Amino acid sequence: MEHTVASLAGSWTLTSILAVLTMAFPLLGFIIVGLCGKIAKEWGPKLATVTIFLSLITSIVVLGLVIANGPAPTVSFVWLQSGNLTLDFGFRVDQLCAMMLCVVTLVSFLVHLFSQDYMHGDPGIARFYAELQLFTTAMLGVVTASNLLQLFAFWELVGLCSYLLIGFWFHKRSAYQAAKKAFFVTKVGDMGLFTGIVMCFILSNPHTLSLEALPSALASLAPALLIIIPLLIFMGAMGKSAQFPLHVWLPNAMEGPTPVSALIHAATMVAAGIYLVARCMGLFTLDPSGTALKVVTYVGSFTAIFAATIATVQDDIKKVLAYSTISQLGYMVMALGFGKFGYTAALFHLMTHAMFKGLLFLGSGSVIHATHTQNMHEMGGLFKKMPITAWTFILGSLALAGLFPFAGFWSKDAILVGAEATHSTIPLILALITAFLTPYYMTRCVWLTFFGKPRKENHAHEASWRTTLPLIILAVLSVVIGFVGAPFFGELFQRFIFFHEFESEAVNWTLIFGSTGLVLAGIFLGLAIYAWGWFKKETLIRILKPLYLFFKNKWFVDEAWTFIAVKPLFYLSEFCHWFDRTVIDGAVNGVAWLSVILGNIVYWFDAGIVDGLVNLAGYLTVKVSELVKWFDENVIDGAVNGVAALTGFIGSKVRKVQTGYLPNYATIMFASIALVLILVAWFAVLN
Amino acid sequence: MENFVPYLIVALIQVAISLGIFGFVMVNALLLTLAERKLLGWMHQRLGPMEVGPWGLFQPFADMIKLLTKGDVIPKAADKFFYSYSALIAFTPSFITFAFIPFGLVGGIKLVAADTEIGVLMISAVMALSVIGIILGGWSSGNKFSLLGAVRTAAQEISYEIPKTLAIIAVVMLAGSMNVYHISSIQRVWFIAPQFIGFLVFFVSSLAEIFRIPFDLAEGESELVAGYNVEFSGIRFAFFFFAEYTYLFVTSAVITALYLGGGSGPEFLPWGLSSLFWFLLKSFAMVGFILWFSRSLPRVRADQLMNMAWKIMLPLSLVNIIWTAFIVLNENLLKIVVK
Amino acid sequence: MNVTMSQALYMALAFPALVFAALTVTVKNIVHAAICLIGCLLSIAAIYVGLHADFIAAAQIAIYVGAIAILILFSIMFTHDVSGKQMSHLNRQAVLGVFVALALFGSISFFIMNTSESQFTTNFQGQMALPPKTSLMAVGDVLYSENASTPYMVPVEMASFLLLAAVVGGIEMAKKKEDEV
Amino acid sequence: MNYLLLILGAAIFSFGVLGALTLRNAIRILMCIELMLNGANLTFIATASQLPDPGLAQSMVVFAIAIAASETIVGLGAIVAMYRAKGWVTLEQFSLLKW
Repeated sequence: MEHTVASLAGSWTLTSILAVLTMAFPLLGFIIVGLCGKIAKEWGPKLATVTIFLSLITSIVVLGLVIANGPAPTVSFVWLQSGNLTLDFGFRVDQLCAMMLCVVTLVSFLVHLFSQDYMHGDPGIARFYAELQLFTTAMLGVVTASNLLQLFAFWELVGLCSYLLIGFWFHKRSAYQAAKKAFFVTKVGDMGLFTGIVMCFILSNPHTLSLEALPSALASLAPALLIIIPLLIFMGAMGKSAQFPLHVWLPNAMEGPTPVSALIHAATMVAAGIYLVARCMGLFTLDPSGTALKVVTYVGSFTAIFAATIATVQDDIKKVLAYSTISQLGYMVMALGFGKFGYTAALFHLMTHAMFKGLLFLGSGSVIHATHTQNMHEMGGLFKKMPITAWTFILGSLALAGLFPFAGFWSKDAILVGAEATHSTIPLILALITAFLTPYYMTRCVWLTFFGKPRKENHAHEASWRTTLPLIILAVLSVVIGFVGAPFFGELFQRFIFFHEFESEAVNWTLIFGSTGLVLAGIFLGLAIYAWGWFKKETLIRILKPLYLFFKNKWFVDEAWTFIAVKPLFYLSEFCHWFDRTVIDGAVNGVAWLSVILGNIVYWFDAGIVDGLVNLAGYLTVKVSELVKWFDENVIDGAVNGVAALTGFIGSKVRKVQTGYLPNYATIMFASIALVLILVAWFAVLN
Repeated sequence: MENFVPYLIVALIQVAISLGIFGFVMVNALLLTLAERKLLGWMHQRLGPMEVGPWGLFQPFADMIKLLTKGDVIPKAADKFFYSYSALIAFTPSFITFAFIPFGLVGGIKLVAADTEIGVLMISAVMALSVIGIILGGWSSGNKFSLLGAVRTAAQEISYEIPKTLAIIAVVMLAGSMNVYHISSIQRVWFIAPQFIGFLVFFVSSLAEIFRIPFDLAEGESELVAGYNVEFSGIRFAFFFFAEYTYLFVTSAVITALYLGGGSGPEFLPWGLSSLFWFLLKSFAMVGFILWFSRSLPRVRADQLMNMAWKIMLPLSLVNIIWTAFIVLNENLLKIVVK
Repeated sequence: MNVTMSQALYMALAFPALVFAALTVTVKNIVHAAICLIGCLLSIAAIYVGLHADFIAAAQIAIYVGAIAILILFSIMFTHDVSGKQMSHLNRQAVLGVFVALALFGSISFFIMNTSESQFTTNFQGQMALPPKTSLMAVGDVLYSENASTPYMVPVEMASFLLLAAVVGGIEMAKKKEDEV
Repeated sequence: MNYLLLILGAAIFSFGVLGALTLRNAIRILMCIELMLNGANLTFIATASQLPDPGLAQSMVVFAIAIAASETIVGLGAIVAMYRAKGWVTLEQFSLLKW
């Protein structure tokens, strides 16, 4: 059924129009607020919030329409045409897109609302809102893009906004360095992505970049290429979704304002990588051997456990959340690696994660705003002072920990089921360990932040409704949104988003109880250490010192980067320096030393024996050389000087050619042309 | 000679029409001077010229006689040849532009002297020629103030040519043709509505190109005495004057054709004479509007003039082109705007 | 060789074009030279009209005469004193230049005269009687066609970039620098 | 008639060359370059009028006009800069690349 609107031509359906409107509102906001700059300080934030609210409404309508009518037909117009190169600019609104539209606009709206207070009084508030709006536009553009190049364009725009927002306080050295780092590191991935896109375009038959047509256009390629192309595309996803080893930018990105962290580094931008892989899933499954997907799984599962271990020892509340984000993204990527078994689960986890991670970041923002510190050891005892923040934060933590029946439980369970279904033993084990670590570090984080005695003087108190309302909304969603995908409630989400065909999942009681047990164990461990003090923290650190240091130093990844990329250059130059100093200089010095000794020997030989002979010879030579001198002075010098003088003479005449006077040059040019023409006329035409 | 007689007849008819238009131009320019002075008078709560003829109606003819009978002075430092003919060079293009103006459709005959495919382009090209006469006039007078006026003129003309042409391009995009008659007759909705930004740009740029008051820097009395025509008197001055007032009408007519639907309006006269009527009515209304508009504003400074051209008019016209592209690409919207 | 009406017309237009071109080069006063250049350009525009290249003619008037020539006049006013008195307008290799130009003209004319007439007059009759489409349409079809055999879309874009770069470069060069007065 | 127009083109071109080679003033040389371009354009159009589809040749002239416009802008910009620097626009003063 199509809702064709009479006044617009072509295959535009109401769904597509609303999707475009969803993008248009924040774009409009960006243009207005961005252009008005400083004069928009007062009304700019409000305007931006209103536009994003409109966008939220349209996106919800889009979701409703897609649920009711299925995906809208892709609408496109010719974007660029030259020769046989044709690129379309289109909007593809299907279930995945509709879901992402809702998630992005919802989190973005709440962040806009939250920032009203958080950023209040900042001199760059209008710029902040303009950038948020541009970011939202770009993210919506990524989501609605119908071909890879269009997606890439918005993808880069997202990267740019991330750069701008991380470096929002650019007068802080750490902030702009973090921004640069994020930009460069993601660019490493983007290079791969772009190479992949170019390869797709060149190798596809017929040439296309359309996401719908690509899998069939690439199907007949050589198997090796079918592994390489998805992996190149996955590189882009690794950069944006912060997968090991390109995750290094995300913890540093916490230098940006906290609402930005909530929007970009928890809910939306990092999800772009997941979205990209999900969108290109058709390409990943082309490879018959499944190698590409295996790589994806292993990268994801390793990232998940890797980041979780680091999160257990962080002191900065935002860093804990950052590493937890990387870990959860690893979860999603791992699930994507299961192909059609994990596709739905990954996107389900993406949605639930957006809710509770957005909540946690906003909650931490509220705490940071109140206490003016980010170090958890300087907080504590905030539960009484900030009850709403504390309660919502705890709910979010439980959702992240994956405790039944919160949202995280259902999506995590779906991923574990996928792992089990594909018999991926190692990823399953890693995922289960992560499932144990997650509740542990979240318990630690919550306890240190909200309970115990205040460890530092502060006057924390709850902020206005603009701060708490987003928290409450997200907390409610974190609790209930999992039910849309719960196997006991009809698997609505699974029926809505799936790859190829919908398959109902069998309820795996072992996994459900097992993971719940692990979560409870993790919470218990956290409480045992931090709340009840059963184990002394210092004792534990002493016992597990190597492991602690290993985690504390983030598995030495930054150092590894330094070691792989920076140090070798440094060492190479060091080595060259040493080689120069030792070997070459040594050789030279040695030669000199030898020469001195030899010289001494030779001197004795020379002074004693040779001189006698020489003196004799010298007498003869003097006589001969007198003759030669005459010859030299008169004949040879004469010749040499004569040549030099001749050259100088010719040069002094010839250099006049170089007059530097343009008409001279032009004359020679035209005279030559005329000459050539005359010669051609003479030889070719007349004869 | 092949088919000589028909050529001759056509040529004679063309000469006759040309002479008719010439007469129209002259009388029109004369009447416009009177109209301007009267209008200005009313705006100042004065009566305007009242002495010559009933209600001052013959004032312009008296002025003309005065100008024609004045002594013909050629300054000593002047370049004689160009001093003599610069006024004509300035005036001739204004007269040529009449060839491209679609006065209407009377008895099935298009009242366009040169009904060419590129009429709009030709109008703007020919109008640009006038400035050569003005520059020459300024230069050949051998007077510093004249030269300064001429240089200012050149800068102004080149600068405002660009936004004006871009505004015209938007109209051409919408109409799908450069034929002026086609453009004026294709408008279902007067283009002033879908092209409002373009109209503003065109209007302001045209005012600048014909040196109406907010932009009459070329003859800024306060700083340049009287600009490029300070040394001119008698009939030469009259021709510069004529050129200026003819352009006033030409600009109004072009605006009418491009933006105000040309001769469209209720039919109430036989043989389609009403289209001529409406065209002239709209044009003179536009003339009145320009006089009113320009007489209400003070003169801008030279730097303001340039800033306006490059920083306001040019971006605006580009925005207008984007907006027009949006209309043109959307068939249903396009159907609302054009027939 | 009998002269037809159109040939007479072309001769009538070619004559001023030639004379103005000659005057542009030979006249002493630079402003007069510029005016002669304008005359030459206008005559050529008229010839274009005769050759059914209306659009090119209009572009010639609008761009060459309306913009370039005025720009030249403008710079003349910028770089000369009002009196226009100059020393000799010829440079020291003028005689040589005359010979080179003559040789060039002679050789080009030789080639033109030597090319067989049939190479010029393909479709001549049908062409002149009924041009297939207007000049505007013909140019537009070539420049903006979606036909892959004439991919001139990118060159058009490049020309526009060239113009943009030229404008920026011109402004940058002619701008008064901060330290100059 | 074709010979006439082609030779006219050649003549205008050659007058341009003549001027470019013999004149001193940079602006006049620029004017002569315009003449040369016009001679070439005229040749294009005259030849195009004999072709069944004149569009291609006329498009080339459009490009030529665009290039002429940019060349004039840059050239005159350079000349004005020269004038600012030295107070002269005759080319003898600007033989900086001399031996």
